[in-house]
Amino acid sequence: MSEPLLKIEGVSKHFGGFTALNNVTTFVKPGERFGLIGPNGSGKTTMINCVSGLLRNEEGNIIFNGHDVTSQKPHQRTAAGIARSFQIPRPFHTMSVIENLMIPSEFVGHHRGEKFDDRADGMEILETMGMAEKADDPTTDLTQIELRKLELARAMAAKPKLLISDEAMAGLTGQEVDEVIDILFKMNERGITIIMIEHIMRAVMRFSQRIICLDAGQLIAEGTPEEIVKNKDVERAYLGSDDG
Amino acid sequence: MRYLFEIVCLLLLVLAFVATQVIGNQFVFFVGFVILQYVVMATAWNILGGYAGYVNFGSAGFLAVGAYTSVALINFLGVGLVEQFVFGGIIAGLLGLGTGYLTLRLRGVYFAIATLALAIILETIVAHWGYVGGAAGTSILPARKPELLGVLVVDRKAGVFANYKEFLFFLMAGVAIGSVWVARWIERSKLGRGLNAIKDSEEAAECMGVPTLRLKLIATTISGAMMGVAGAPLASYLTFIDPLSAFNLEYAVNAIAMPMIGGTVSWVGPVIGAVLLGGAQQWASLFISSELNLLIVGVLLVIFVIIAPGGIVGWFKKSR
Amino acid sequence: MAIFIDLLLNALVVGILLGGFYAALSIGLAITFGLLDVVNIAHPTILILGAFVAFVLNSQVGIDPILAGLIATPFFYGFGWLIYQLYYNSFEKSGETDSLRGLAFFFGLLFIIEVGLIIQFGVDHRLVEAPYIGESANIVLGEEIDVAIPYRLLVAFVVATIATLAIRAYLTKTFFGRAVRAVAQDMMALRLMGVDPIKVKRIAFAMGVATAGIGGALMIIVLPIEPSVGRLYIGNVFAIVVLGGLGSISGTLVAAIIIGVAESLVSTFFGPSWAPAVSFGILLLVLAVRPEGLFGKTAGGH
Amino acid sequence: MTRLFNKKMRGLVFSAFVAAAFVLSAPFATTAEAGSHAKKPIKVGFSMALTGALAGGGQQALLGIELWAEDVNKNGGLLGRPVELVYYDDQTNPKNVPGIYSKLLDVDKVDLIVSGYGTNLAAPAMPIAIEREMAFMGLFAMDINAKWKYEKYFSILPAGPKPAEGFSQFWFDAVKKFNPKTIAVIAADAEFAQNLKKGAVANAKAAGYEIVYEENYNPKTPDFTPIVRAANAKKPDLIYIASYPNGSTGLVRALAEVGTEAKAVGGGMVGLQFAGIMAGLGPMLNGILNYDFFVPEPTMNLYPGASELIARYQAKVKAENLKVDALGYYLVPFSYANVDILGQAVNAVGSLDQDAIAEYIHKTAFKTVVGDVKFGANGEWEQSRTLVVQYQGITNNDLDQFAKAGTRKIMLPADIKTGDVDTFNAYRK
Repeated sequence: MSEPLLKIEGVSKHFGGFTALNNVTTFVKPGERFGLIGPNGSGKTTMINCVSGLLRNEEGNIIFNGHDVTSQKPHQRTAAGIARSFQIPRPFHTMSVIENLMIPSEFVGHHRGEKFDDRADGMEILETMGMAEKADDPTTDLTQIELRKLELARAMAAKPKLLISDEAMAGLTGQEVDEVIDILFKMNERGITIIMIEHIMRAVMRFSQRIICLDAGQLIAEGTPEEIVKNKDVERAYLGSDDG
Repeated sequence: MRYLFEIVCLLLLVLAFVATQVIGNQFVFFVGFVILQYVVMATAWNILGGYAGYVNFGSAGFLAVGAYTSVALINFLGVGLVEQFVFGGIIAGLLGLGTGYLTLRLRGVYFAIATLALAIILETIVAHWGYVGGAAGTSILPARKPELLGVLVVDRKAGVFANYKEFLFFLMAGVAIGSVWVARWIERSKLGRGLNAIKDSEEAAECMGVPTLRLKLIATTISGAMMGVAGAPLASYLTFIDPLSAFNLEYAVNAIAMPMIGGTVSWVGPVIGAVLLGGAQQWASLFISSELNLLIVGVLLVIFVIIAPGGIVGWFKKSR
Repeated sequence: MAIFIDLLLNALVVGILLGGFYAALSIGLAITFGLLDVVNIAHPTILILGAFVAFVLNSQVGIDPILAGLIATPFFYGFGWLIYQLYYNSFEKSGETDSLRGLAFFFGLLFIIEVGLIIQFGVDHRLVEAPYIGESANIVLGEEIDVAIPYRLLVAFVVATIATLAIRAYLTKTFFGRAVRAVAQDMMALRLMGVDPIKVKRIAFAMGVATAGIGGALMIIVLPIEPSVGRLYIGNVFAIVVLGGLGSISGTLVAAIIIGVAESLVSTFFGPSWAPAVSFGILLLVLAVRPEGLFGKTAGGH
Repeated sequence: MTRLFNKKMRGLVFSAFVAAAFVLSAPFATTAEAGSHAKKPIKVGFSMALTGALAGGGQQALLGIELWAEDVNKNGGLLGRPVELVYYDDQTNPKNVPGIYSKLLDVDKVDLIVSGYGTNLAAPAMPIAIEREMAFMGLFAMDINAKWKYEKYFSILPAGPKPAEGFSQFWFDAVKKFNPKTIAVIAADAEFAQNLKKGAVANAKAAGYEIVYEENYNPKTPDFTPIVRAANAKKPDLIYIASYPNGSTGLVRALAEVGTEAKAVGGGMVGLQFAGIMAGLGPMLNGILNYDFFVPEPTMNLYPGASELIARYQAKVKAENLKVDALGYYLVPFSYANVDILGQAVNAVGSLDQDAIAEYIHKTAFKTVVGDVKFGANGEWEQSRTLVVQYQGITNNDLDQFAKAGTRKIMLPADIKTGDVDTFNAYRK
């Protein structure tokens, strides 16, 4: 097997007395579709924030593409190829849809010393999302599903090797969920590695090749969707907690 | 036409110079100086407040730093106006850089309060610095016949300018045009787009590859430097300066009010806001009782933020 | 030595009393700004309005300023109610997140009130008369050590503390109080609880403004007032609320006392002219190491 | 989004400059018809603090000047021409002053100028006066000619040739009888008070007193008890205070609350002369030894016409229910004299020639409502006439008692003294 794209080695994160992540170790292979599940407050988002750099983990290392990025700022990691979407959409609300995409494209391009054709690239991404006609609309006019798509599109505009989709489907209708999943599949087919954080089991199970489950900051299970479904700890974690 | 804006700038500068030569009525230059000073202040504030969304409450502090840098330089070395502009800008710029690091931890109102605190601390320090007059203030006597590169700049007969006010007005016009040019350049550059992203969502911006801290530091430095330059000639203009007038809250308020009224998204907003509000204030304080002068600011502010969220510019934009 | 102890004791006592006074000025802002996130920069000027109400009732009718403040409170409640209504319709309704416009709005309000006062009362300093102004209780603790407690400040301190504790109790013990504290964090949850967040905010904001009635009375008891004095206190009150930590009522009281003691100590031992710088220095330091303030829960942010 | 503006931009910029043009042109429009009077009036121009920190005094001063204009016009005006006052509010903000004076001279074309009230508002007008070579009267401006040395400047401040020292000179004479050794000095962090302090310190050193406490306070200090305590701790025989109204009030209260063993307290406390503050403080004032310029004591009659003037002022304030100082002792006579001297000079010279006017003012001893005034070379008074008064016999907060003799007895100058200095505590209950 090939060298992992992302290695998380014994990462811990504390907030005051509370331990949000406790010595988590795992890895993500290049081109993999990776699922991250766990009940509310299990540390999923904390882990993502540590990977994307919004949070600094006190212990452990994060190795991306062979380089230790633990001490790097988010924008540096983005330039290195880690892009993420936000669970609660955070569009640049004073800009049009396409301008939203041009921000990462311009800055990441600059950082990598390449010159992207920002607008064209952006349009191409919007095409694949079926949002091309919205390109020049202000983001304030978008619907929920469109905002979620924008989150993914903007992340894509950063030309990532690894895309982290943070609950991109929460609160969407079944058919909208399928829409998003299809988009993620498309991206994956282009060789982009994808980490999907989801509550909607149906989605994760259908999408992921490999899944890990966090509970109270601990990694309690790892395996294929089938294995995870059968796993007793996972079951307990979910039944024990308020939602499933 | 690509360089239209630059050409207009140059024309305006020439216009300002011609004005100093043909207009005999000194009053024009006093009013003009004050309004131009506000153009610079509003523009400077807007680079940070309008583009990046960081509200600077301590504008008066930056202006005063520029002013007192000049006072110190005059007392130490007796340097001329041009040097005063330069050094006032540098020192205030450094102060701006310092406040930039505050943005590491402080956002929104926290940042605003911090800048206010900074201004008050500076005022107290200046009030204790006897060398620049301390709390008692100090008189500044402008050089009798200042020369620049061997050219006699100010003299009733032989000078380029007949008197100091014309010289000050012309310099301030240059500074104002310069700072507006800078603001416009930032707005259209990658820097401006990055700052906009920061204003909308700093986390998202950072995660989309925007080096937020560096951009904010650049913005605070430029903004601070501009305010310092705006304050540099204050001592020469007043010929008497004390902390109360240099750190006057009025500057801080107008620096916020003017872009708000003009519109914060574009460089045009602060200019219009400064010209209108500054002009209205000058006019009101001379022709109506000046309680009403304050009232005008108040009412205009309330009305504009309520009915014209985007300021005058935004309002124009809508009514296309 | 005795002299030093004497000075220190008095500085501490006066500082604590002064802190109470500051708390009275800040508590309203702790609600409107701290809990509701409404940047009511006009608060100090509304306090001056309260001070003038107390002045009028005191000089015309001869009512004790504190009583005058109590009488005024309901009217200020109504005033706050109206302000919030206007504020809500203009900004929050349209989902306006940008606090800058709100700030400008209250700046405008500040000037309008100030000018109104100038036109009505002129610009002379105003004072009130009350038996406890200019008198003090002298407690002898020994050779060359006696503590003089100015009633002026004692009254301010007592009233402020009662008000603070009352408001705190109201916010923590009652259902509505909890709703107020929730409103800032999570509007959605409130709606699910079947509470109308807007109604909650309106009432809470009105409460915050209502404190200006009594706060203003205390202000004119402690120092002479003229319309533009309010501006001088913008810095102090915001500093105290931020220092205490947004959303923490008792934090505000503690912060106020810290500032009061600091200023009093500096005045006594280092020279009064440094006092303002010191209190704001403390603020900067605290913000640098702990952006959320001393007792704040939320991290420094919008 | 900048793209959106390119179209609109030029239009906007244009409209902005049109607006500017309007604002600038407004002045000319209003003064256009000024000249169309039968007999062209002589215009006297000045800025005045009608709002802001010094407005309390400024509005008083303005009324004084207006009363003068009434009188002059009743008696046939200057050079047989009526007098017209042109003034603008400087909002107690020096920034406005240069613009105002330039408008007065360039747009309103005034014939004579006097300063506004207060040092930091008079000083910014100096360079313009100098540039236009106008005679310039300064009202209660502390030593602003020190740097300029302008020969046509005249100061209305009865503090003698060296104002800073002269201001407190009599105070230090008055306290000699206590043969003090030590002195504490408390001053406001503001320009006028700082100058008073400088003078006081100089006088104290000259008298050989040890300065045991010297501190400035910030104008927004809410409570002064720590300051008074700190000063008391040094056990000074004297406490000299140079303060502004809010500080004066706070310190008087603090003194009442904390008390002091010092024999003399006060000196340069601005504001204790204002009606509202005197009434507000009432008995707390007893024993304070402070400066003053005019008090309702019988001996003040050697200021011819002053009492009548003040009576007229007080009547006017009552009648028109003006929101200004109800008594007007502090500034009215001096702001009146300020313009009166200029007027006398103009009539004597028989023209508006500024050099002649200045020359005449230099060589003449004027009879005014503030007594005989003679100017020295630097434009300051030849000798100090700053009164030293001691507050006494104040029993309540009734305003009228301050309009009668007896509450502020004059200790010095000797020729008009109406009482003898006693210790601070001697007058406290």
